[in-house]
Amino acid sequence: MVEVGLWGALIPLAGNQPRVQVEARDIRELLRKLVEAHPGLQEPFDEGVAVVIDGTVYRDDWSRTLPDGAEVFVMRRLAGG
Amino acid sequence: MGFDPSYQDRKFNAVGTRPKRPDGIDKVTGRARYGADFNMPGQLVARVLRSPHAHARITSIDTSRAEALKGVKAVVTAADMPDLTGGKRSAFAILSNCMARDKVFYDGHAVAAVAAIDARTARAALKLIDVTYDVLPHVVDVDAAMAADAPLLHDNVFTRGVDPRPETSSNVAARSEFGHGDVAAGFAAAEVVVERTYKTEQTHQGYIEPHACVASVNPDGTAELWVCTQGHFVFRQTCADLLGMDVSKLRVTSSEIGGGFGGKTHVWAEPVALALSRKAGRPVKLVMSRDEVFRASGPTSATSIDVRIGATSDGRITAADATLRYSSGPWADAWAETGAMTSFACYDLENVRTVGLEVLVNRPKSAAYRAPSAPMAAFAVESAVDELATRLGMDPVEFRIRNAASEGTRSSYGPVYGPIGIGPTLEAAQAHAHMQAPLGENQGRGMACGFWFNFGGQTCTDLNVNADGTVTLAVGTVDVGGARASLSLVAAEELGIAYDRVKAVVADTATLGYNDMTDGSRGTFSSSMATISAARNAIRVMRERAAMTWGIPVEDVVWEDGHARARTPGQGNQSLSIKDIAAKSGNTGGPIAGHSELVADGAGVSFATHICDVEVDPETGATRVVRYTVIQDAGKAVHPDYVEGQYQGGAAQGIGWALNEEYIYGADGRLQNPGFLDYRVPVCSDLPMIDTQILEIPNPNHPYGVRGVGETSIVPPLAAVANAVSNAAGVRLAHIPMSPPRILAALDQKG
Amino acid sequence: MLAEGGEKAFVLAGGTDLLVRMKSDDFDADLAVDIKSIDGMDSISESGGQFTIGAAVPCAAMGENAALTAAWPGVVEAANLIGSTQIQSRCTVAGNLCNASPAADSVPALVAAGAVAVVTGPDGTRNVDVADMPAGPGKTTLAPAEIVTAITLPARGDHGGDAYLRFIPRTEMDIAVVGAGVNLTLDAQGTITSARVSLGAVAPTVLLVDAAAAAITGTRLDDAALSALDTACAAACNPIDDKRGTVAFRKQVAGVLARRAARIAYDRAGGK
Amino acid sequence: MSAIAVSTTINGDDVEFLCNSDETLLDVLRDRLGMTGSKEGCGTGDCGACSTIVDGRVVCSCLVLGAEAEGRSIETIEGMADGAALHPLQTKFIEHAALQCGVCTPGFLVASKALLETNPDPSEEEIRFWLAGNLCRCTGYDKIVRAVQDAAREMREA
Repeated sequence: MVEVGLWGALIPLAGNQPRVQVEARDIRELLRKLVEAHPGLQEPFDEGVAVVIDGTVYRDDWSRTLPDGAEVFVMRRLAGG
Repeated sequence: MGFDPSYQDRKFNAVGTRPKRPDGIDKVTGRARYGADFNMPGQLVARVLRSPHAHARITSIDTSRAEALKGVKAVVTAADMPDLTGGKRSAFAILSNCMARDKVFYDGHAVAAVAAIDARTARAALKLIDVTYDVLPHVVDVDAAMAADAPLLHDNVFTRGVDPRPETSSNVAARSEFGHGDVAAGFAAAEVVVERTYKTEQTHQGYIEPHACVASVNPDGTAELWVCTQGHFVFRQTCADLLGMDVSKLRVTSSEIGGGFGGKTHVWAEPVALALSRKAGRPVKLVMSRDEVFRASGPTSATSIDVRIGATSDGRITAADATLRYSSGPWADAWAETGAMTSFACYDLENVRTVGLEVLVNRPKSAAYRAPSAPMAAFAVESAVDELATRLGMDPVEFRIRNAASEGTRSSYGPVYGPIGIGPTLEAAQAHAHMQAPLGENQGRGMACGFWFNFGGQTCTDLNVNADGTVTLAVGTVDVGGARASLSLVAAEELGIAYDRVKAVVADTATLGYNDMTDGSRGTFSSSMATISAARNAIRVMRERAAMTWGIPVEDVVWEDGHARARTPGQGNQSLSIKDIAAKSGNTGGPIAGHSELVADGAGVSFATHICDVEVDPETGATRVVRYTVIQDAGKAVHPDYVEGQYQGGAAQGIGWALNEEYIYGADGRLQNPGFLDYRVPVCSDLPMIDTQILEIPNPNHPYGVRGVGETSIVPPLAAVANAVSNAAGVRLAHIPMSPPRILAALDQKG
Repeated sequence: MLAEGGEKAFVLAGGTDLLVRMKSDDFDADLAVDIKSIDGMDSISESGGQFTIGAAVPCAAMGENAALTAAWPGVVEAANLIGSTQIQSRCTVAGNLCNASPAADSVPALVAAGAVAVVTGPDGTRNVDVADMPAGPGKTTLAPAEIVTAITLPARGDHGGDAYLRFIPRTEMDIAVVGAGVNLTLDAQGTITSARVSLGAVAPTVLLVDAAAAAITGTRLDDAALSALDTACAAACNPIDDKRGTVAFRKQVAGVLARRAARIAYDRAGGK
Repeated sequence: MSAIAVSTTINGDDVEFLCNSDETLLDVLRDRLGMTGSKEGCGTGDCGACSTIVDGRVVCSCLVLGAEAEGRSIETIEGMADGAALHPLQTKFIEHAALQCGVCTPGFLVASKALLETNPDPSEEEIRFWLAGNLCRCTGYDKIVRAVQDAAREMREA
């Protein structure tokens, strides 16, 4: 079980919870279970999502595992310049 | 694959040296081919008809007179570019921006395009296209656009991120919020509070090379696109999506790129050129004029930002709050959200809240510009932090050190930081001779910090060992500032061969797998990771070939200094150089290559601290930058010259933004300064030498410790210059650019 | 040729304004007549202290002419402020005058210097004070088919000095937001016996400000005189708000520049 | 409109071309003669990327008509190296990393060459003001100025 922080725009779509508990081994499972629990998250995830694990931003590597007690945060996939 | 991207301490031979860049001779002799330097047989010339109105409904377009003009081969409008985006908002915005559909949303919005046998005919044809407009009220200012009675760009925009959904449409496309703690309680605990509203005007990336492409669509649907872009694979995907083409049939070649800075991460006219070529059945060259570049491509957001920060008298910040309003052009994007995330990222805050509002205005679609959205937020926050330090009677560097984020800090945008470099850049600034240098009359010093995320992404590299033992390295990230030199160094390092034995090229979309764009400071970070991986794969093959030659197990062959060597003493001192192995490759299993396809994640966030001295003429408000220092963490500087170049270039762009660059609109909503005469980028005589200090704190998520360096350098300058000007003038400047009339007015107000 | 060409006929000297206009979509030129190959147009000559600058002389060549620079440093400085090095190789003071921008850099300096334009047309040749040439933004008092063939500067005389300063946001490459030209003659004791003060970019045409000249004439440019000069210049301004500056800024800076230019001109004239 | 026949000298070679009356020298170089080393960054004389030398003076070729080339001597970036031997400025620009994207580089080199022919020992300030008509958006000019200083030093010592 990991505790996941959500970026601001997601909070209203996840029952107004800024942090949610998810049982997930890796990013792929995390995102799938988040959408299962909160279908409204599908659209923002489709527009682009990144997951921060212990301070490191992962935008594409969805096989990245979530270590026990990891600090996890779901963030919009941002553009660079 | 088994590739481990984690950092391993090592001694470098090639990396960290400063050899000549491989594309240098082509570029100093004029042989390098940029977007407009390429031609195809039978090529037509395209020109685009653009809206003279800031906001209007298109009631009719009649292209028949233009089509009838001798020499005109195709005319396209939105009718030739049907909506295939399937309801995807961001894609529809790109399509609508490339060619106006029922409405034009800004001065310069494309309405129709012509392909003709020469420029003169194309220009004449534009005058024969009859467009009737129903002109609508417009709004260009970000604050005015939020007023209750502001003209609405769309009637179906209900602010996203607000619960419950608003019942009326507005120009505020989205709201986002970040933060933690109890901000009200934090302010209650504060002994000193500063509060101010800041404004920044819209700026352009100002790349010297206008957008240019040559598109050629064949009757069988195969197509080629030659284009100056930061991401030819992404352009291929976007153009194929918008025009309903097979990705495999569209081959995109990135030309040498004459500057991008984010502005060439977006498609502008490329789909139009392809549509014209498809219709005309001939190659089409489309080159934007400078006027078009300013009016219809790339500007960053104009902003209006409220900042409030409170602290105790011993210099500890107790609460921070910011509301950031960013113009996004006619369509929603996430620019304010990004600004809201970056604004307080440098600090360790118990109570913080940031709100971002995406505001629609009748200006060109806002685009990425080097650490997009961060410089404006940093300007507001770092100005406020400076003001707070002054109010507290504290040294601005010391105050920042006391409040700086560090490993384990919960960032203002949510996640907790790993090891980060803000502290070391501040300490380096504190120790820098620049901080102690005396100031002259009417001079002031300012400093500021900056943050940027940095990204990695999908990356693909081929490393081919040629028969003579030289190496051709094919990369898929566009080289915007010397990356081919850096990546050649990395290949040389990993293979243990000389730098000049490696030739790096940027491959086209048909010859290499998919690569994300060169954006997010990812070019050298990502492609060096892929190059290391590809080189290791090639080394494995070469060890196998040596083992085969010697008839020993591959495990007994090691790779050292460009040679395969037998490890076990009983096997003698056998050694084969890369050249020996390559020469025999035909007899040992065929060509030798190493490939790599990976996701380079873990770029790691980036910080910088800048110091700036200015002199302000008290009678005219003219500002001269007299000294400038950039301190930034590079993780590991692969080619230090080009790391310094990124630092200096970002600083120069930031100085221009701070002092003179701005989009100026008339009351009619038309851009008044679409040219380099009155859009005032810094010229050579405006700037001093720009000193740099490269810190090297290894990035744990890269084998060599490399960190992206391209963007962060533009984040601190707006605030560093503003703090310096405010100190020199004795009055706080809160509106960027600090042009002479604004400074003189502030001086007069001070009295 | 120009007479036959009518309204869409233009003179091409350096081309640094004309070519920019030719590229704009709402400008049509049917005829451009290149005057650079006409005899005498491309040289600077001196006779009895008076200088004649041919209409096709690039501004860079003015700076290379030691005698002209010594006699009229303000005029040469102003001419050399127009655009970049590249523009300097092409642009001309006659073109700068005929383009009739209120912000033209060389014109205030020429006006302060009392320069005269030599005008040739179908009806012969006439001399026109440069001050009388601009009629408004983009308009001159030239009759159809008349062209400027040369600019003449009077003999400098003893105890004289001129200067031109302009304000731009950057250090180079901008159009003047305000320009000020000052031309002084002193007596042996350093008292100003005659003065001409001109301002650019603060009105539809370059201004010759008599009140500003009066404010310093008879003085040795003491602080009170400088202050009066500043006030007179600010009062003479009739500027607009535009992308380059505000009304308030232009009025304020006009006085500042006039003061600073006056100091330089005074020093050059030998005043102490 | 009938084309104008022009005879000129480019990089020491006799060249003849036809052009329209409204075509610029830059258009002629790039589109008619295939000399794309001169770049069009603005078309209005504000960026210097199209710098060429006409009869010894550096100009923006976007502000010169093709027809004006008649009888003149024109030097472009393509003629700067002497065969395989680079001009010292070219060498120093590479050595000092004075280019990133490189699109402004031809203009800077041509303008710098004109500077050093006029003034073999320019101060930093003189270099900066001479080159103020050449825009570079990548480098912040620092390494460009250093490259010109170093090339000037080497050329003086040669």
